[in-house]
Formats: sequence, structure tokens, C-alpha cells
Amino acid sequence: MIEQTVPSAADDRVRTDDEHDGEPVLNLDGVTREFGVETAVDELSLSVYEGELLTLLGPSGCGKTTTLRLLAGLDRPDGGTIRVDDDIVAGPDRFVAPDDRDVGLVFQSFALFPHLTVGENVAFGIDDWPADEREARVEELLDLVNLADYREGSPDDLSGGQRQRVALARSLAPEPDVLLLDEPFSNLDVSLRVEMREEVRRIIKETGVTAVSVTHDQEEALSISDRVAVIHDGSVEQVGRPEVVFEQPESRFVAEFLGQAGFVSGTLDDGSVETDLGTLPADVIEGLGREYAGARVDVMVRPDDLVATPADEESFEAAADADPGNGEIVHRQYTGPSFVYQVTLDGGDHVYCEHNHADDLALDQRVRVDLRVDHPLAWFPAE
Amino acid sequence: MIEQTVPSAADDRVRTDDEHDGEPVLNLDGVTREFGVETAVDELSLSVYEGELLTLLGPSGCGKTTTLRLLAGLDRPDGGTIRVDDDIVAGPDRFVAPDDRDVGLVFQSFALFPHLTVGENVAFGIDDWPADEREARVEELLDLVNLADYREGSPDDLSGGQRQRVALARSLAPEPDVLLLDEPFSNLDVSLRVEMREEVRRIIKETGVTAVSVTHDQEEALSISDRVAVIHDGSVEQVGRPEVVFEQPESRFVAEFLGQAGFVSGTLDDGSVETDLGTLPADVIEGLGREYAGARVDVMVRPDDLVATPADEESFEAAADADPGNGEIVHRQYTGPSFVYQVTLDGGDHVYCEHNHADDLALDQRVRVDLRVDHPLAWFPAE
Amino acid sequence: MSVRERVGPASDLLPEDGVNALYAVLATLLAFALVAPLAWLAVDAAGLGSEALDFFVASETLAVLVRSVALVAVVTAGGVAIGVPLAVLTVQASIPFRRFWTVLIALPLAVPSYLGAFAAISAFGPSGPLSTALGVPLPAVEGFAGAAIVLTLYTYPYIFLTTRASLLSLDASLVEAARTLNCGRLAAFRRVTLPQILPGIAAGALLVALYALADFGTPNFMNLEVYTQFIYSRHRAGLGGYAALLSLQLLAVTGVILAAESAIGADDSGAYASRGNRGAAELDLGAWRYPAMALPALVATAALVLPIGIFAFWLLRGGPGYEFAQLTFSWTYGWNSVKVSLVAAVASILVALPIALRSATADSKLSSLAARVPYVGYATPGIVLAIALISFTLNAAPSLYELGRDTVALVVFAYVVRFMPQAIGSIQTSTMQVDGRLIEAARTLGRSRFEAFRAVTFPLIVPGIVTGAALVFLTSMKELPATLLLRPFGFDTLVTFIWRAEEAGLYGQAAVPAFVLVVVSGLSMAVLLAQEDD
Amino acid sequence: GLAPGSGTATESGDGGTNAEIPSLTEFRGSGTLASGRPAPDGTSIQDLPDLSGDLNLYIGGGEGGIYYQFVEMLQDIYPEFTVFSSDAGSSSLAQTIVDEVEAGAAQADVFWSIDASSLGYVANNDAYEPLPDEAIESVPSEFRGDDNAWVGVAGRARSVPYNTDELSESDIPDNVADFHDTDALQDGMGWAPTYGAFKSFVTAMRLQRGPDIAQQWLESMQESGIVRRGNEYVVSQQVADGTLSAGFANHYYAMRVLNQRPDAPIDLAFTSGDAGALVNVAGALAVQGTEKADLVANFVRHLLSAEAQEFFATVSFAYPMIPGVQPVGGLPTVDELNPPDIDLAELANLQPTLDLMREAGVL
Ligand SMILES: Nc1ncnc2c1ncn2[C@@H]1O[C@H](COP(=O)(O)OP(=O)(O)OP(=O)(O)O)[C@@H](O)[C@H]1O
Ligand SMILES: Nc1ncnc2c1ncn2[C@@H]1O[C@H](COP(=O)(O)OP(=O)(O)OP(=O)(O)O)[C@@H](O)[C@H]1O
Ligand SMILES: [Mg+2]
Ligand SMILES: [Mg+2]
Repeated sequence: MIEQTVPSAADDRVRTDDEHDGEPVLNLDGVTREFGVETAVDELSLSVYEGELLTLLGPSGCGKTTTLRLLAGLDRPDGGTIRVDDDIVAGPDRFVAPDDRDVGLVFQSFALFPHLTVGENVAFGIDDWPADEREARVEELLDLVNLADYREGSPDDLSGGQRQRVALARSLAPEPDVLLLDEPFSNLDVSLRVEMREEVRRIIKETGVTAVSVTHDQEEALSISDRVAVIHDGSVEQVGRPEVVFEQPESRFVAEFLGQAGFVSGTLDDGSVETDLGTLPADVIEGLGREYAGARVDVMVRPDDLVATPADEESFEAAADADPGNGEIVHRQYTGPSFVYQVTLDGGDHVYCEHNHADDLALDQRVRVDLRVDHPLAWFPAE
Repeated sequence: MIEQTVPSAADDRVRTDDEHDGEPVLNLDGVTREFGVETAVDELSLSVYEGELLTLLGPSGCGKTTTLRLLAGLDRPDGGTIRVDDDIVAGPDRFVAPDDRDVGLVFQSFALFPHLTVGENVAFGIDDWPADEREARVEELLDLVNLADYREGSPDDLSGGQRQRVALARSLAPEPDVLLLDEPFSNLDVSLRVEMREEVRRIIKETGVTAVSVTHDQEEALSISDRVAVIHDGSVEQVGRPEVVFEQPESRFVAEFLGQAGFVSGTLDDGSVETDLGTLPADVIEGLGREYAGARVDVMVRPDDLVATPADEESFEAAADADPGNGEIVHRQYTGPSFVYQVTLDGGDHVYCEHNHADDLALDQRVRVDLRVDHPLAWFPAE
Repeated sequence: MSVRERVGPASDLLPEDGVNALYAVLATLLAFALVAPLAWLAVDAAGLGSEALDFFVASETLAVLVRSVALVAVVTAGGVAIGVPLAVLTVQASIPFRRFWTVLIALPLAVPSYLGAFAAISAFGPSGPLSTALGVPLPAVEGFAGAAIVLTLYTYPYIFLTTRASLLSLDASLVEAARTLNCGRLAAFRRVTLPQILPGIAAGALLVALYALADFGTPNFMNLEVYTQFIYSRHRAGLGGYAALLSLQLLAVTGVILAAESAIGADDSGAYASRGNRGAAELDLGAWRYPAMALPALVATAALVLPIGIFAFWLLRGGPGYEFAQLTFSWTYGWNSVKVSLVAAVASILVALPIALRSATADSKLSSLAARVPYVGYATPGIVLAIALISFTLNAAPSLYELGRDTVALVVFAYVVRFMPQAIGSIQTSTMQVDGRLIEAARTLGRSRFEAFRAVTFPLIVPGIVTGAALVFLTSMKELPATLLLRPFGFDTLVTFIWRAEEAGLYGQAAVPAFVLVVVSGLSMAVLLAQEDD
Repeated sequence: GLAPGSGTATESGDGGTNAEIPSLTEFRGSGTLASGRPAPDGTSIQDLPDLSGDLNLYIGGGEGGIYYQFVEMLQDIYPEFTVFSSDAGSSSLAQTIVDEVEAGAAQADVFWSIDASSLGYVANNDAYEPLPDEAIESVPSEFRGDDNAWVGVAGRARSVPYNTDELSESDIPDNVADFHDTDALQDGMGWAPTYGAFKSFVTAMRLQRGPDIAQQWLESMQESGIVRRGNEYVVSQQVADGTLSAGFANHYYAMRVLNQRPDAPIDLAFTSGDAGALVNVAGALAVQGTEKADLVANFVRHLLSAEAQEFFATVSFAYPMIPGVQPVGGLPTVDELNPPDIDLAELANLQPTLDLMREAGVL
């Protein structure tokens, strides 16, 4: 996938990274970490600003955990520098130990201390507090994660989600300046997850903590983050506010990763693009000016941008006004509130349409897919 | 929450459990497992039929993992019997060892063998196959989970998601009759998750495997399962096809657990219920017949059942036809494709409305929320 | 609801109750069979009748009790103080030549402590060669302090090796978690690492304590009257009954030590599962890693270089001996040593495995008793064991005895009885560190209990087995009293030769075999430790 | 008699040998003490019947190590003769023999112990075969067991090493009981009370004079300023150095000093008839049930041959057990010594000795 060799929509956008005027609390500059032949983190540069919650989003194995470990000081970069509050904490000839960084970390694998009780685990980072404050804090946090009854139990006796909650409570207890969360909600059910992430967000906002979280769940990333950094193969592919990243992806990778994305292709000709979905005027397409005339482009359409209606039955086909449709449903997915239909358009492009669960269309049914958007569409040079 | 003490909608429904006429492959009858004072599994009864994929869905700590362990033979029930193909495998005086059950299990914590390579882990369950077939199978499965390059590596060097995929591949290799999956996708990104679960589904269907999976993700549960069993405090709260469980929850717990559910309350009076959303005729409410006249009910409305439109600005309020709205937005959540607004209605009820991301409403804005459904609404006796 | 049910090796390793009970009974029988010869002591002691009680509470008996217990306490504390830091240094710190130091530090275990005691006595003192060489008078090493120092120097490797095995299987992410919770290196060690390796330390400390209790040579040289001396002198005086009674008393002290250890080690704290995220918990010493080498160097000098140096000095300069006499050293002595020690190591592992696995995976009282009973054999002074073994076999089955004298069977049996508990401890500790879910995973992948053991548990407990084998091997290499009494005619080993040379006052001639002993032991250690690397 | 340097093969005489007998020098140590000695008197190996066959030997520790060398020499002389030996502490071996004999499973033919008490233990438990008179008659009767149960083959005598520059032999009383009253010995003596032989010496005193007197003696000696040393070799060294004027030590320590420093001003004095003159012996016995009584007897005769005795005297500086062989260093021969009249086997009962030594504050 060679993107951006032909200038694309992305170039015209405001770099969301420049939106901040304060000094970054965390700064990674060209950070690299290699494991043998594998480059887990590859010249990654990123700034995190005070009080914000930035989420690293990316496919499994793209280097998210490694990045957090580098930030926490649990691993040394092979190249590049990491700054906290403008002080170099990891660089060619400097390395600050994790305990001198005031950085908290929730481990993907929890890493609870098996020799301590749940309560003692939570109290671990605040053992220098006065006893009564410590007690109160532990109680508060265990209440927060709904585990007050398990205080004296052993972490080994907890369920997966319960362990994750203990890990979360433990890292929140000392209120570190920087909080790193590695998939902190992956084992929690949806309501608990919503509850917990609201709470984490509240704590972050209230205490002015700066947080970097890792998730594989794009909905979670979009809904709680101040900014989202999409990581691909060890480096940042795009970073920006959730809406921007979702609606104006700078690359096809980002577009596809953030949600089901369909693409319809065509050639810009005479101010419009002829596609399987009909003729799209260039002005509904973000930044596709006349200068691109003759370019073959893929226009991205999200499930919620499209509406599918059943085509008329074949028996009616003869009728002059019968609609033969423009595609066929090849896959349907029930998600509860809605169905997502995957439609293969007659021209061969694949798109997804999201419908209220009441609109129950059958597999293999012919449909007419129409674009119904009120925002400009993103496009990429055709592959 | 005392449900069903007043007869409710649920009673009139077909028991979805009776839909199967075949003999169950797995059957749990009054199974109980206690850990000290804690009853992790509490008289749980459930049947799983040949070739189906049943998902256990429930909050963290409700006993899902324990149930799977009981099925696999890794734990003994304190009461009740478990049957596989009508043979008792665990009961008061019989216990069949895990290796005699032909049951595969993907562990929530992966449980990869640290002393073996990734390839050897996958090959572990099929070491009695001829070498070339085994090789081919391992290759096939590693390709499936996108880890062909890691075959010779150690599981210790893998990322969280990669480990999970190895665990999945390992359990699929021997094609067990019954496959148990404990949060098999919790560490995978969305596209990989979709890919993997499609694949698991395909394998299950192709090989006629019977599968029980555990997830905390209700969308996943609804989209891949043949049936969903909602577990609450160690026993089955409701079991049935995804649409049924989602649309006709038998208890408020199920309703709330399966997705954001709002409730509007009112009293059935004269064939209709007067609510904050206006007057709802009894016939849009599932099974709310005349016999309930005078009952106070809570009617469940899902985010997709409602549409919020901005009320007229206050300055227009004076105008005779100005709409003052019926509620106020108290929370908004961006999910990418859509916004979910939480609205407090003037009468005090809370509801959620899901909107395309294009409909960007502001926090604290007054709105008019209208019901827009074409399916009967579920109701519960008022609390 | 114990931890083990979840993370300790699956208790369903043996699911059927019948098999379970059978196994427990077998393991227990085995354990008791091993110590049965010692029951002979009770028969002997019973002959004393009512006198026994008076003797028991006589003031001199009590004095010996106090002295012995004090020696055990001091030596154990000293062993922990040396062994644990050395283990941390060689496992977690980046000191140069780690592997070399590891082997070297473990080696004193192969040096008979009486050799060390003898060298210390000879080297120190106002007129000893060290004083002469250095030109300053050095104090004599003797008495309680002398015995404590020497015993510590030759027993700390127990703690070093068992602690090392625990550290190797420590889950590194736990230390990392502590570091991100603002614990400095030391605090993280104290609050996370230490509690995790405590069972390992306790297993080693138990061996040290029992060794100190059962050693004869060192207190003898240092002229410290402890149990073994007391027993020996009664025995020499033909007071077999009293000797037996004292031996029983010694075994009672052993029982108390075992109980104390089980309070630490067998508490569920031993059941920590490790995710096997190995090697990452590095202790970065920076430039300190060079000076840090001083610690192992110092210990190795005191425990290895000093005795060999003293013997070599006598070899070259002529010792206080009869320089015309010549004992003929033969390399077959070395081969004999290695041979019996290897057989004993293998046999011990075979016996220890079922007992250790059983007690690590089940919570039954019987099985934990079965794992502890054999320690009685370890705590029995070699001479007592040999005599008990001789009278037992002679009385119970003389033909067995004769077979034993024709072959090395009795020697090997004695080694197994005395040293197999060392293997039990290390196998037990490493078994408890195997994540039970791994075995469960194997079971659900269609492996039977035994196959799951072979394919999963066994490879994972190899470090424990190797450590156990190394301990048995090293201690068998140096065992003297039982070897002397139980070997076949004409069967000489390195130690019996050293003993002969030394008894004859030909100290210089002990230098070569002592050196060979250390080198052979060192080589075998290197081979054993090499297997731990994947 | 034997001429030094003679030897080699001889024609077989009656009972003589056709084996190759090494020259006498081969049996002698090579130091100053060994040179210039008269040829030993006694039966030569040449005049003894050949040894042939296998012999199982339990041999005690201590100088037993050196005796090994002699056993090896015998095996070299007689290719048909093989000794399978097992060495361990003498008392342990004694106990083992008794146990074995009781169980009818004796393993050894000969027991060569380094102390008389172990021999006595076996004898008292009737686990021996008496030795023939002819084999052992050359040894004075104090060094033979009752019923010919055992015979001493080498001895070690308690002695009083003294510095010849400071004292003369006449300064040393004839009786240890008088030492603490002797002016010449005030504040100049040394001992090594932790050493086994010293404990035997005190045991002998206890047996002869009773525990109270033994304890008093120890206390008096301390009052007279005797100093404590780690072992008797050091005591002897320091006597030679002049640091001490005299001390208590086994006789051979002074020999070792002299062997290294032939001009050292050290000599030995012996008391008479009391514990100070105790002579403990290494000896041999035939184990009951041996099927090789003749071979054992012949073996014992070899141990008492002139060559063997010369070997023990010059290599391990032991006291020869036959009057015809001189001890090294001009010491009196064994029949000139006047050891106390006690049963050597009783020396094994050490505990009362340790008790009184502790009471006296010397341990
Ligand atoms: N070995 C045990 N000892 C004590 N309590 C246990 C043990 N195993 C599970 N429990 C308790 O039983 C309950 C059910 O645990 P289980 O692991 O089955 O939950 P789960 O439904 O899988 O939850 P999650 O989604 O968080 O993984 C929990 O409250 C847990 O704390
Ligand atoms: N210690 C290690 N040795 C070798 N390779 C490693 C090591 N740690 C990580 N890797 C590799 O580096 C890459 C990035 O790993 P990382 O754990 O950062 O991924 P991740 O983004 O957190 O993925 P996931 O979402 O699956 O947890 C992976 O391909 C992984 O296999
Ligand atoms: Mg990760
Ligand atoms: Mg679970």
C-alpha cells in the first residue's frame, strides 16, 4: 500500500498535533526498540500534553506495550530520546530508573503480587502514607472497582476481570503524574467498562494526571480519549482528536482500522467521480479539487454513511420503474441495536451498511445502496 | 430487584430453550461450585446442542470461567451433574478426567507452554498425528492467526494479542468435539477479532464442533452466537437466540446488560401508558394486555428506538408553536459512527439516544425525544 | 480454596481418589523405608530403661543441646547472609564472568568441611603459616567461632543454589510492577522478590541447619562438643545405648527444625506460579559491577583457595608429616568418586521426584509428612547412619549386607538416604512454581496425567531437578564417614584417600586429591548448570 | 640379623622364601634419623613362609595410612598375595567387626587397628581367633591381648619432650605426679589437652589413680603455669625453639621435629610406671570366622618381621614392638620402657575423662 505518493486529502488538513501550545509532559523522539531482527518500535515520535488522555490504538503486535514499557523505564530504547517534563529520561547516555519517573503502569498481564492480599496490592504504592489515609484510600479504590468484599482475599482467587480491576486500583492509588494503562478494560464487561473508564477519566481530569492508554477497542479509544494515536508497525500513523482521526483518516490503514470502511473507486472527471454508488460530485469529497482531475481515487464510505433498500423482486423486473438494485448482500452481522450488512456492489467494490435492527434484510438479497451523508467523504489514491 | 413476581411479558413468550429437538451434547443440571463462602456457580442448568455456538455472557466474576472449567473437567462441581452426550462426566460419584472428555479449552490467561516454541505449542494436542500432517496443520493454523513468522519463537517474546492467538490456534488444532473458549478475543484489535471470530465460526460449522464461548462483549456475543446465555451471580438468567435475548429480555438485568437500556415508567390506564415520552398505546408494548390495567410498568427503550431533536431556542419559547422539548442532554459519548446521548427526561427518567455522528448535539441542550420503533417494546413491573 | 487449587500444579494431577490414596501410601512407605534403619537406634536406646530419662535431663546433655542449637542458628544465619546476596549477584546483576562465579561459588559444597576446618586451624594462629607469611600474628581459629565460620563457609552454597533456582523462575513483571509503584531496587527486592524466593531460601536454610547439626568433622577439629561429638565419644566408650539415645535426641532437634521450616516453606507462599517471564529482572549495577566481584572472590578465596593453598604449601614445603612415606594416588579414586556420586544423584532424583511432586501438588498431611520424613536421614550424622545401617542389615538380612559389601550398593543407599532430601526440597520448590493452568491446558489437549507431567511439568522443573542432582552429587563426592564404613574392600575414592593421607599426617599428599575433588566437582557443576540454559 | 643393603633373592631355606626381598634400605625412611642405624635383629621376611592368597583387611585410620605402604610392599614381594583392604576409624571398624561376627557375616580376615582399645573391644566381645604363640612370642606380653587375642605391631609412647639447652634429663621427675612441684618446670611447659592422645593419657591416670587425683593433677599443672597449644606437634616445635622448656607429647612428634631439623635441641624423657609412660599400640587380630587363620598368622609374622619393624620405626617413627629393633632417635627399646599396668582396652571409655577435664578447666 503506497499512500500519499499522490498528494491526498490529508495534506490540506490542519496538523492536529499543533493544536497544543503548552509544553509536552511526555515526548518521544525517534524512539526505536529492536528485539533481534524484529523492530517493535520504529523511530516513534509522539508528544503527550499535560492533563490529557492519549490512547494508543493499533493492531496486535504493533508495539503498543513496548512503547509503554519504554515510557515507564522498564525497557531501554535502542535509539531516540524520551523526555518527561523536558528532562531526558532515556537517551543515548542517560537512563532514569522507573521508580524515579513517577509513572504508574497497569500491566496487560496484571502482574499482581501473589504473596499479598488484594488490599495489600492496592496499598503497595502508598505504603509511605499515614496508616489511616492509606486505609481510607484503599477502601475508596476497592469500592470504586466493586471489590470491597475481596480486600482480604488472594489475587489468585479472583476472576480475570476482578484481577484487572485490582491492577487498575493499584496503579491509581499513588496518583502518579503520568499513568500508563495497557488494555486496562480488556476483561471487563461493557457496563463495568463504561463505569471504569468514566472513573479513570474523572480521576485523570480531577488530578490533572497525564495518561497514555493502550486499547484494541476503537470505540473505547474514540469515546474516552482526548487524542488518539494510531500505531502501525512500530510508528505513529496518525495522531489527533477522535473525530478527526475517525472522519479524516490520513491513510487507508487508519481508515480501515478505526471502523468498518468500504471504498468505492472511480476517476475524477469533470468535477465528479463516477462510482458504483452513482455519480459523486467532487465537492462532497474532502479536498478533492480540480487539480486532481483524471486521478483514480478510492472514496471511503462508512457503514453509517449508506442506506440499503431492498431492490424490487425479480418478478417485477420487467416493470419499467422496477429498481434492479446496485448490489447484493453477502454478509450480515447482528450487533443488537443494528445489523451491519456487507454489500458487494455490481462494480465489485465492497461496502458496509449499518441499519437499525428493525430493518431486517436477508442474505443474498439484492439491494440498492444509497449514500446519505452530510459530511465530506475522505478519499485515497486508488491502489 | 424482584422481577417476575408480577407476571410480565416474559411469561407469554416461547421458551427459546425448547427450540431444539435434538439431544443436547452438553448438559449441566443444577451444577454448583463453591469457593469457601463464595458460590461461584449456583445451581446452573444449561443444555448445549450439537454444532451450535453458545455464548456465556455476564458481568465480571459471575462464574463464567468456573463454568467452563467444570465443563472441561478441570474442577469438580460441589453439586449437580454434567453430561456429555448423555454420559455423566461429573456427578456425585463420577468424575471423568479432562483428557478423557475430548474437550478443548482456550484459557482466559492463555496458559502457553513457556518451554516450547510457538509452533510446538500449537502442535501440542496433535503430537500423535503423522509428522507431515501435523506440520501442515500447524502451518495452516499459524497462517490463520497471522503468526506464521513466529513459529520458532518463544511465547514469552510475544505481545498480548499474539499470545492469545497462539492459545486459540493450539486449541483448534486437534478439532475437539467440544470447544470451550474463555474470552478468546479480549486482547485482539477489532479487525483481527472479526477475522478470528469468523474463522472460529467457520471451523465450528465445518467440523460440526459444539462450542461454548465466554465473552464480556455483548456485541460479540450477539453477532456470532447461535444462542446466548446470560449469567448472573452463578446461574443462567436467560438463554436464547441473540435477537430474542436482546429484544425480549426477561429481566431488567438482561436488558441492561445487553446494551444501554433506558426505561420510561407509567401506569397502564385505558389501553395506554402515559410516559415522559408521551402516550404509548398498550399494543406497542409486548404482551401488555388489558389484564394488567392499573399496573405501574417500566417500558424499555433502546438508544436506537429513540430520536432526539433540538428543542427550539429559549428565545423562541414565547412563540405559540415553539417546542420546549421534553428533556435535556446530560451526557454525550462519541463512538465514531455515532453519538450516544444520555437524556434526562423532564419526568426524571433516563434514556439513551443513538445518532449518526453527523447529528452533533451539545451537552446541556434541551431536546425533544421521540419514540421511533417498529417493534414491540419490552416492559417490566415498575421497581 | 487454597492457592494451589488455582495456580499451583493442578491438584487433579491425580484425580481419582483410589490412585491418589495408593500413591500417598506408596510415597509414605518409600519415605519410611529410607529411614527405617534409623529405627534401630530406638531399639538400642530402649535397652537403657529408666536411666534414659535421667540422662536426658542431665546438665551436660542440656549444655550440649544449647551449644548445638546455637551453632545451628549462627551457621544458618551466616549462610543466608552469604548465600542470598551471592545468588542475587549472579542471577540478577550484571557482574562480569557470571557463569564462572556461579560455579566457583557453588564449589565449596564439594569440599569436605573437615578439610576446611583442618586448613583453617593450620593456616591461622599466631605461629601458623599465614602469620609467618604476612608477618602479623593472626588469631587462632577454633572453638565455637571457628566451627561457625568454617561451617558457614562450606554450607552457604545450599542457600546459594536453592535461592538461585527460585530467582531464575521469578516472574520479572512483578518486580517491574513494584518499580513503577515507586519502589527503588532495594525496596522492590525486599517487598516483592524476597517474599517470592523465601521458600527457596528456607529450603536451603533447612539443609544448612541440618548439616550444621549433623556435622562431625568440623566441631571435632574445632574442639567444640556438640551432639555429634557427644554421640561419638559415648559410642567409642562402648555406650551404644547412650549414643543411640543421643542420636534420637538429635533427631528430635531435627524434627523441630523441620517444623520451623515448614512454617515458612510449606505455607502457601510456596505456591506462587510464575509466568516464566525470565531474565528480565536485571539489577543494573553500573560501574559497581567490578567491585561487586570482590564478594564472590572473597568467599571463594576463604573457602577454596585457602585449604588447597595450605595443602599445596605442605606438598611443596613438606608438612608436619613423615616425608618418606608415600601413598600412591590413583586416578581410579577420582573415577570411583564420580561414579558412585552420579549413581547416587540419579537414584536420589528417581526417589525424590515422586515424593516431592506428591507433596507439592497435594495438600494432604500424609504427603507433606512423606516429604519431611526423609530429612531425618539427612540430619543423621553419617557415622550414626552407617552404624545403624550395618546393624540393621546384619540383623535383618545378612545376605543383603554381604551384597552391599561386595558392591557399592550400601554406599549408594547411604548416599540416597542422607542426601536425597536435598533433591526433594529443590524439586518441590520448582514444582510449586509451575503454573497449574499449564498442566490443565495439557490435560484439555488430551494428555493423560502422566503425559502432561512428561511434556509440561518435567521440562519446567528441570532447573529444580538439576539443582537437586547437583546438591546430591556434590555432597556425595565429599561424604566420608558412611563411605569409609560401607564401601567394598579395596574401593577407594578421593575422600577416602584424602582421609587416609591426612590421618597419616601426610598432609601434603592430600593436596592433589583435594584439588582433583574440587576440579571434578567444578566440571560436573558446569555441565549441570549448562543444562539450565535453554 | 640383617645387613643393611643386603637382601635380594636368596635360596629358599627352611620356611624361607624364594621371593625377591627388597634391600633393607627400601624398608627404611630416608631422613637423618634413619641413617646410620644398626641392622635390626629379629626374624627376617626371608625366613618366613611365602604369603599367598587373598586377605581381607580392615585397617584403622591414623598411621594406618602409612601402614598401607607396607602392605603394598608385601604385595610387591609376593605376586600371589593380594590384600583387599578397607580403612576407617579403628573404633568404627571394631564395632562393625563385632556386629558382623554376631550376625555370622564377617567380612574381614584381619583387623589392623591403630589403638589397643579397639582391639580390646573386639577381644572382649569374643569376635577374634587367637593367634598362634609362635607368631607373636617376640612381643612383650604387655602388648599382647589375653588369650593371644591380638598383638601389638607398633607403639606410640607418651613422652616428655624437653629443650636440651634449658633442661637436662635429670631435671625431669620420674613421675608425672611430681611435675607441678618441680622448680625447673614452672612456667615453661606446654600441652595440647584437646588432642586424643592426651585424653588417653588422662584416662590412664584416671584408671590408675582415680578421677579425683587426675583432676587435681590437671589443676595443679595449670597453677604451675603450663600453657595450652593446639596440638602436640606445635608443643614439640616450640620445645625445640625454646619457647617452651618442656611439654607433654607423643614421642614421634619430637622425631618429626628432629627429622626436619637434626640439630634441634630437643630430646625425650620418659616417666616410669605411670600414665606419663603410657604406650598405646597399633596391633592386629584375626577376625573370628576367618577361613584363613594360617595366612593371617603368617601375615602377622610379617608385620613383626625385622623389616616391618624397621619400616614402622623409621618411616612412621613408631615404637618397634620387638626388642631387636631400635626406636629412632636413641630412645629406649620397648622392653626398657615401663608403661603403667592398665588394660589398654579401657582407654576407650573417654566420657568420665572429658568430664573431669572440663571440671578442671582444661577443655
Ligand atoms: N479458586 C478460587 N478461590 C476462591 N474464589 C474463586 C476461585 N475461583 C473463582 N473464584 C470466585 O468465583 C467467582 C467467579 O469466578 P469466575 O472466574 O468464574 O468469574 P468470571 O465470570 O470468569 O469473571 P471474569 O469475566 O472477570 O473473568 C469470582 O467472584 C471469583 O472471585
Ligand atoms: N521480549 C521480546 N522479545 C522478542 N520480541 C518481542 C519482545 N517483546 C515484544 N516483542 C515483539 O515486538 C512486537 C511488539 O510487541 P508489543 O508487545 O509491543 O505489541 P502490542 O502492540 O502491545 O500488541 P498486543 O496488542 O497484541 O498486546 C511483537 O511482534 C512482539 O512479538
Ligand atoms: Mg500489548
Ligand atoms: Mg473469567
